[in-house]
Amino acid sequence: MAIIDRNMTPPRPDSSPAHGEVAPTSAASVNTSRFRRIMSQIPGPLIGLIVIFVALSFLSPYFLTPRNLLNILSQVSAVGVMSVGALLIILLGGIDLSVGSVLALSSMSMAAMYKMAGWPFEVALLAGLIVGALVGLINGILTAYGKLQPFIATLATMSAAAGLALFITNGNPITGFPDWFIAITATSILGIPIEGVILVAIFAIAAFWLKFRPSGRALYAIGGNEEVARLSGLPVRRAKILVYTIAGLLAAVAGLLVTSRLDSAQPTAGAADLLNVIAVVVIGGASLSGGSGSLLGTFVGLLIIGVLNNGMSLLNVSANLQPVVIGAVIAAAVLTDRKSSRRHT
Amino acid sequence: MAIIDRNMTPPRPDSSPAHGEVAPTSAASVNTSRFRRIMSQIPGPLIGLIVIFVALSFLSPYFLTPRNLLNILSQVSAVGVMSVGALLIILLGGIDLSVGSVLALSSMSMAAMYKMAGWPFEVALLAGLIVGALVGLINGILTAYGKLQPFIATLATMSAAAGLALFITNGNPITGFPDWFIAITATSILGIPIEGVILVAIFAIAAFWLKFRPSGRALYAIGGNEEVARLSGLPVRRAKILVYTIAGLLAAVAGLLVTSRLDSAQPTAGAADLLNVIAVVVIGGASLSGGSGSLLGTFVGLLIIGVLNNGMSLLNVSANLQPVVIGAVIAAAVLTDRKSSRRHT
Amino acid sequence: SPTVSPTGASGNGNENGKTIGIAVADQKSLFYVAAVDGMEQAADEAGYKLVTLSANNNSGQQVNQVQDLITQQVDVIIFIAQDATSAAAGVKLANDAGIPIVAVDQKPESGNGKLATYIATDSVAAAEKLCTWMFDQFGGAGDIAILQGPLGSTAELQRSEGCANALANYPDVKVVAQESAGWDETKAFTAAQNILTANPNLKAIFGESDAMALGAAKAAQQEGRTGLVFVGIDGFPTMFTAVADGLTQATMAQQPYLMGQLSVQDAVKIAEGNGGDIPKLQYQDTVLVTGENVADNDPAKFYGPDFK
Amino acid sequence: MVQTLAHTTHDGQADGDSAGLICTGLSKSYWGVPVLKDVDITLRPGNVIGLIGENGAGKSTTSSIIAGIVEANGGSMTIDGIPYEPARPSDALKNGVALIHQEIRMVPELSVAENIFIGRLPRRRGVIDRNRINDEAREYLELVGSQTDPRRPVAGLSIAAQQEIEIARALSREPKYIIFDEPSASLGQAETQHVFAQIAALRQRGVGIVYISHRLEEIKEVADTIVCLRDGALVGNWPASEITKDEMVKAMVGRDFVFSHRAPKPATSEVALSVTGLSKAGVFAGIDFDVHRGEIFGFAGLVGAGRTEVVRTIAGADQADAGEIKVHGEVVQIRNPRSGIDAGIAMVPEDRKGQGLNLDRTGAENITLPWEKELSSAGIITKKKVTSTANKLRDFLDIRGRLDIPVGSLSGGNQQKVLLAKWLVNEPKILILDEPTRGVDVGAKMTIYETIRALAETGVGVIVVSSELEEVLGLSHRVLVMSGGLQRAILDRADATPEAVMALALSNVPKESPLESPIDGEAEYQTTIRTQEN
Ligand SMILES: Nc1ncnc2c1ncn2[C@@H]1O[C@H](COP(=O)(O)OP(=O)(O)OP(=O)(O)O)[C@@H](O)[C@H]1O
Ligand SMILES: Nc1ncnc2c1ncn2[C@@H]1O[C@H](COP(=O)(O)OP(=O)(O)OP(=O)(O)O)[C@@H](O)[C@H]1O
Ligand SMILES: [Mg+2]
Ligand SMILES: [Mg+2]
Repeated sequence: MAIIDRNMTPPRPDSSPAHGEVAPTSAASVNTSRFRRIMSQIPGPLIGLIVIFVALSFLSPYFLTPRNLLNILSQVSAVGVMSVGALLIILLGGIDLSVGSVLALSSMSMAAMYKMAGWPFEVALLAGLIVGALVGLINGILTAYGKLQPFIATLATMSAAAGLALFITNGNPITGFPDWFIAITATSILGIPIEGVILVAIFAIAAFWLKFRPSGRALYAIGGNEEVARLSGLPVRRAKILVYTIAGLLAAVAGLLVTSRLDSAQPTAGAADLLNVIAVVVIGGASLSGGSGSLLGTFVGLLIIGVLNNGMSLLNVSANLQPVVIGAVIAAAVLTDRKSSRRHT
Repeated sequence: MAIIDRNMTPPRPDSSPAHGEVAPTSAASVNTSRFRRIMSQIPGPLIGLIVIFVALSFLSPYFLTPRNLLNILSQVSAVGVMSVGALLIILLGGIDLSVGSVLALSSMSMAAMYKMAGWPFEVALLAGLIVGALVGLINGILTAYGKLQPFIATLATMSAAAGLALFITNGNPITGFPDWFIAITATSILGIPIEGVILVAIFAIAAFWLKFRPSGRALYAIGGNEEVARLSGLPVRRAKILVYTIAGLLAAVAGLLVTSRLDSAQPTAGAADLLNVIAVVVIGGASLSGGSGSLLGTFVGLLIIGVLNNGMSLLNVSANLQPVVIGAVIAAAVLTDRKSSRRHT
Repeated sequence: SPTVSPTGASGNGNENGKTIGIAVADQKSLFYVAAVDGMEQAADEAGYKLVTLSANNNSGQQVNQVQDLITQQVDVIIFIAQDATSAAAGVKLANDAGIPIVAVDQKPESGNGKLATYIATDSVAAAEKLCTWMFDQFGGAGDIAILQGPLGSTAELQRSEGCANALANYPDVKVVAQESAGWDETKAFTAAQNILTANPNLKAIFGESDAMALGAAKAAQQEGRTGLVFVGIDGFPTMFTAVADGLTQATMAQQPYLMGQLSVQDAVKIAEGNGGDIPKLQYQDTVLVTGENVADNDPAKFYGPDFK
Repeated sequence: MVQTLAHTTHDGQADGDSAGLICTGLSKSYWGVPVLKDVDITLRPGNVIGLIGENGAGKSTTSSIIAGIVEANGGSMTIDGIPYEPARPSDALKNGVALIHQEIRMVPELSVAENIFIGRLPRRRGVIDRNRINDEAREYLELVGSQTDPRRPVAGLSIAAQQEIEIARALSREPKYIIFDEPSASLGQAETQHVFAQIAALRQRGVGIVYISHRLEEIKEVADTIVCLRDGALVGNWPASEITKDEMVKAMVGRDFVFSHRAPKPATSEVALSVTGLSKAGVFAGIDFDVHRGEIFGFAGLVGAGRTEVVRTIAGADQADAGEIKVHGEVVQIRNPRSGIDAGIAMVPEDRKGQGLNLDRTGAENITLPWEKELSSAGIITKKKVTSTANKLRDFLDIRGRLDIPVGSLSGGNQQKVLLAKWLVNEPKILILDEPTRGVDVGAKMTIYETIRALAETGVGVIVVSSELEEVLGLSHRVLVMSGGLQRAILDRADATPEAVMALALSNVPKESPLESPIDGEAEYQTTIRTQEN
């Protein structure tokens, strides 16, 4: 089945030159529209990020130090890894509330298998990742086959996973992991902390997938109009299951990072991250109704949240006022985002 | 090209009696379809609720006592009041994350004005309600005029309100309210606790509004298809602002109930309620994409959550397993909901 | 059945058919877990049945649960309130139902409810003692940071108050950073990273819980900052190890296991009509565990034998 | 009002001249490209203007400006001499201007009556007067010949039924001016006649009407004046009685143009698609036919006969309960659209917006959507590849307009061509076209017809479902006629006269038919939502 050969008789009934209906006219208008197109390529919230960044550079002498910038990178790594999964799901028009609990459950499962069941650490680590992917798979099956609204399906698994994470050790953290594992978050490659490298790698791989691989591009189509996608032969259910599973796996990866950083698996880790993860994606310009959003935007959203938290710590903003500032800045950053404000009414 | 002459043939099947195309014919099929229509009127999750209810009646001797049933009513009152506002917003295709923080902020504002500023209690109470409505108004303005995604707008106000609630007293709770105020949640009318009466009244008024008043019906139109609503001359923005304001006000009412119940205004009250509130609405069959949902369904969802929590308390289910059971039951209750599972993919 | 708590299913209990209801703030933080462990141990010994309800840190939910305990007609209620100001509502419900109530850890601040007894750590005193010790470690002059618990929680307020009391005696100690890390080690790690960056001359960090002190110490270790003092309150077994290893310098160990045992023992006395001689207020000692005495203190004494 | 009129008279304008809706010099551009250039239209009370023009000529843009949906860049409007500057749709409605939109816009959750009275539900004692809206809605629905129960929800109604509601909604506002933007595109012949009768009645009552359509005979029948747009400019204004169809076509496309059907080249004897005993409970039953390679096979019938359901099932969009499908002699199991595509069956669905195109994405992305795997090399698909593939098809199908902007901003006809292009990236064995020229102008129609014939000549088996008899009869080698979910007959081209086809299409369902218990409200609801996936 080859691409249709256009040497076939042109069926066009008219032989007269095509009278361009929308053909762009003057060179000037082409230029304007190219400029607009380039501008519209810039993720809107980037401007917000730049403003925050510049302001903090003036306000705190410590902000612009390489050390601090690298700290920010490692501080956002866990939320960042999860936000990649969250973006994929949000692109499909779904949502994943279970991400924080999955982080805790997979970290606790790994630790329990290593310290309590006595498995070799590498096996336990793999098992932890599998647990995360498995919860994601359940989310996928519940939404794709059970046809539950993703909010409900993942609320259910969120609740269940959080309970199980506590149940394993009755709330006790588990500590004492191999050195090489702890080193993951304590070592730098060329001055960049490994967790930062992992974060950027995951973003890059996912961005490549979304942009260049048919199965990744399909997410936009499915999120944009599921029925059109289905009739175009895209495997809608399989994509959903795949994406929820990936998100579960990424939450498990984030769990490993947190566990490694503290040398401690904690049953309530990640619980506070849920809103942050979704906020990062939405600040990054993705629409919760699906079909639009980018990893570049998500990365900007991640940095906005990360830089903001870091900056307020450095400035010693009163703990009670920090949330007020965060709220105001989020609203302001997104209000300036002409692109997303134009798109979503 | 008018090949069919209007006079030539009856253009519609209606003039030929039993034409099989559109008109239902036999009495049997009419009955079946009426039965189906009645069945489809029953909120799907009701079946889930009944099953849970019957099961608990067998499992615990205390469950079916009048006292316990009334307890359940007062236990769900705060979340229930907020869920009415949440349903209205979700009908519009929006979401309100700020509801828990607004509860805390309005409760703290009221308490601060009474105990710290020394205002008469009634005035302080009114001021607390106004604070809630005001945050709602800001949500409405940000979404309707700022064109922020509701998730982002209310995330920002959630954060800001939570911070302000803490800021007022630097985190300290305020206690010592007039007796009549505490009596609101400690008195019964004809055996029914006042908070239960308030809850049911709010549900009834809102249900009436949604069903019988044009401005209430308009929410379905706006949530179902905003563009149609706008082109039909419905005041889309005004409706949004109104609904967010109502939701803020209702969160303040819930705040008063909680304050009265605990005789204490707490800056972190309500924080844990957010997911419950949304869950109640979604379990009740509303779609987060807007345009569908009912207060009857929401009430059923509320009872599912309330009965489940109460039942597990009575059965002494281990604290760490409770979330697991809740998760499983939510998924099961909604899976059996044929109606919503058909509608939302 | 797997959904019934171990106590409910345990073999030797229930002979007398009496039940103690427990309303606990949560079953996530180790303090409460250890207290409940202690209660279970004591109840087993006395042959009592326990009904344990955990409120997930939600005061409103907790009042509901007290209601549910009353519905089940338990004989005595042991109440670990989520919050001191909201505790009155639960006490009032129990009083109205005529069920004696033993308060542990938090005492109602308002109302005129009657408690059979109140068993607690004096958190304000503990924090004051700990902070004083910490200031002395760096000569009573310099910059410190405080990592607070969830803002507005009673424990956070009392521990902050205690440290403020100590600060009043040390005019040369300056709090240069104060941040809430919500009892959470991960958050404390991040917060400490930033605080350390912004305060090159920092001398010490007071974590209002052990987990936060540990998170802060690990952040400093990763940044290669040495010579700082890290202290916490709780006395978790992991903190004992950290103190022994020199990662952290001190913890104020509470005795939740013992408090749990004591509360059940008192409840049993009350249920059997011998509650008259129980003192109304029973403060439990806290122990300052430092590098010097860590070897002499068995963590099991504080958090029970089950502690892993 | 009187004062203003007097005022305008002072300005030297006679009353007669300023009566009606007068547009002067309307202009509009998008992305810097002018799409409407200095258009003057005068609509007098009781007059019907037929507005014609190729796809993208600016008809919908004109009507959107008049109805306050889109703001013009230049020009002015007056109603009875008073300046008319609608900033939003409600301003237009207040001034008595109603638009029946080209795209149907309904709130599926609300009842039919509520959809009609949306935005102005009448109250009685403070509550919505349901009896009144139901009664009034029923009256307006009857005016447009609809039997739909005003109390049922709109969800699940066919496009035709929704179009009728849309018209009823506009009528219920008792407007002084109504714009019909291609109402007949999704109506059958019978429904169209109802609309015409209604227009005649409105004209009697002094309502001014703009009627936009691509069906030129229709326009001639209904309009007093015919106005033609080409490339956004006004190129003609004639009394309807004085212009022929060929002249209209010439004005639209700007050159001589012959619009006629010719017999297709004979088909081969090789069977491309063979369907036996295809049934779906409550929807259709006993469908048996063969399509030969090179054959164009038509499906005729009234709206609601079940043609769409049959072809959807063949393409895998829905599941059959029984029956066998063979492609090129081999039995194929079609469980979902993908397996249909893999078996070489492509379907252009009738609902362009809901099922055909993702309006927010570019034309190019829409075209390559099903083929990204095939178009990628080493698993990677680039924008360049997408663009070049789309451009090839743009040339082939003469798609006018940019393919790198959201396809929703193309004109209806060009959207249809994009939709067709999507299924020609890979040559299918069987191409199913459901209402392939809905809302498409004559020129584009011819392009599409030529494409269909050209594809058939290369050996593709083509199925054409159409509610336009002329189209289905003019194109096809053979025609299958359906009514009430049953196959009535397969007629050869020579026997397929309009009369014969209509007689079959209107024939009753026999008592012993498997569909004897007809499709009731609920079943219809289920079958038409079409959300279940595979
Ligand atoms: N929102 C928009 N953005 C960009 N271009 C637009 C937009 N809306 C319309 N256009 C362009 O304006 C031109 C006129 O479109 P219009 O919809 O008025 O055509 P039409 O005459 O109604 O065509 P059809 O018969 O296909 O409905 C087209 O070239 C179209 O692509
Ligand atoms: N006017 C109407 N009112 C109610 N239901 C209708 C109407 N028209 C069609 N239907 C329903 O639509 C379904 C069949 O429509 P389908 O689209 O398959 O028919 P079709 O022959 O392809 O007609 P169309 O010309 O609309 O494509 C049936 O369930 C029928 O009851
Ligand atoms: Mg148009
Ligand atoms: Mg059809």
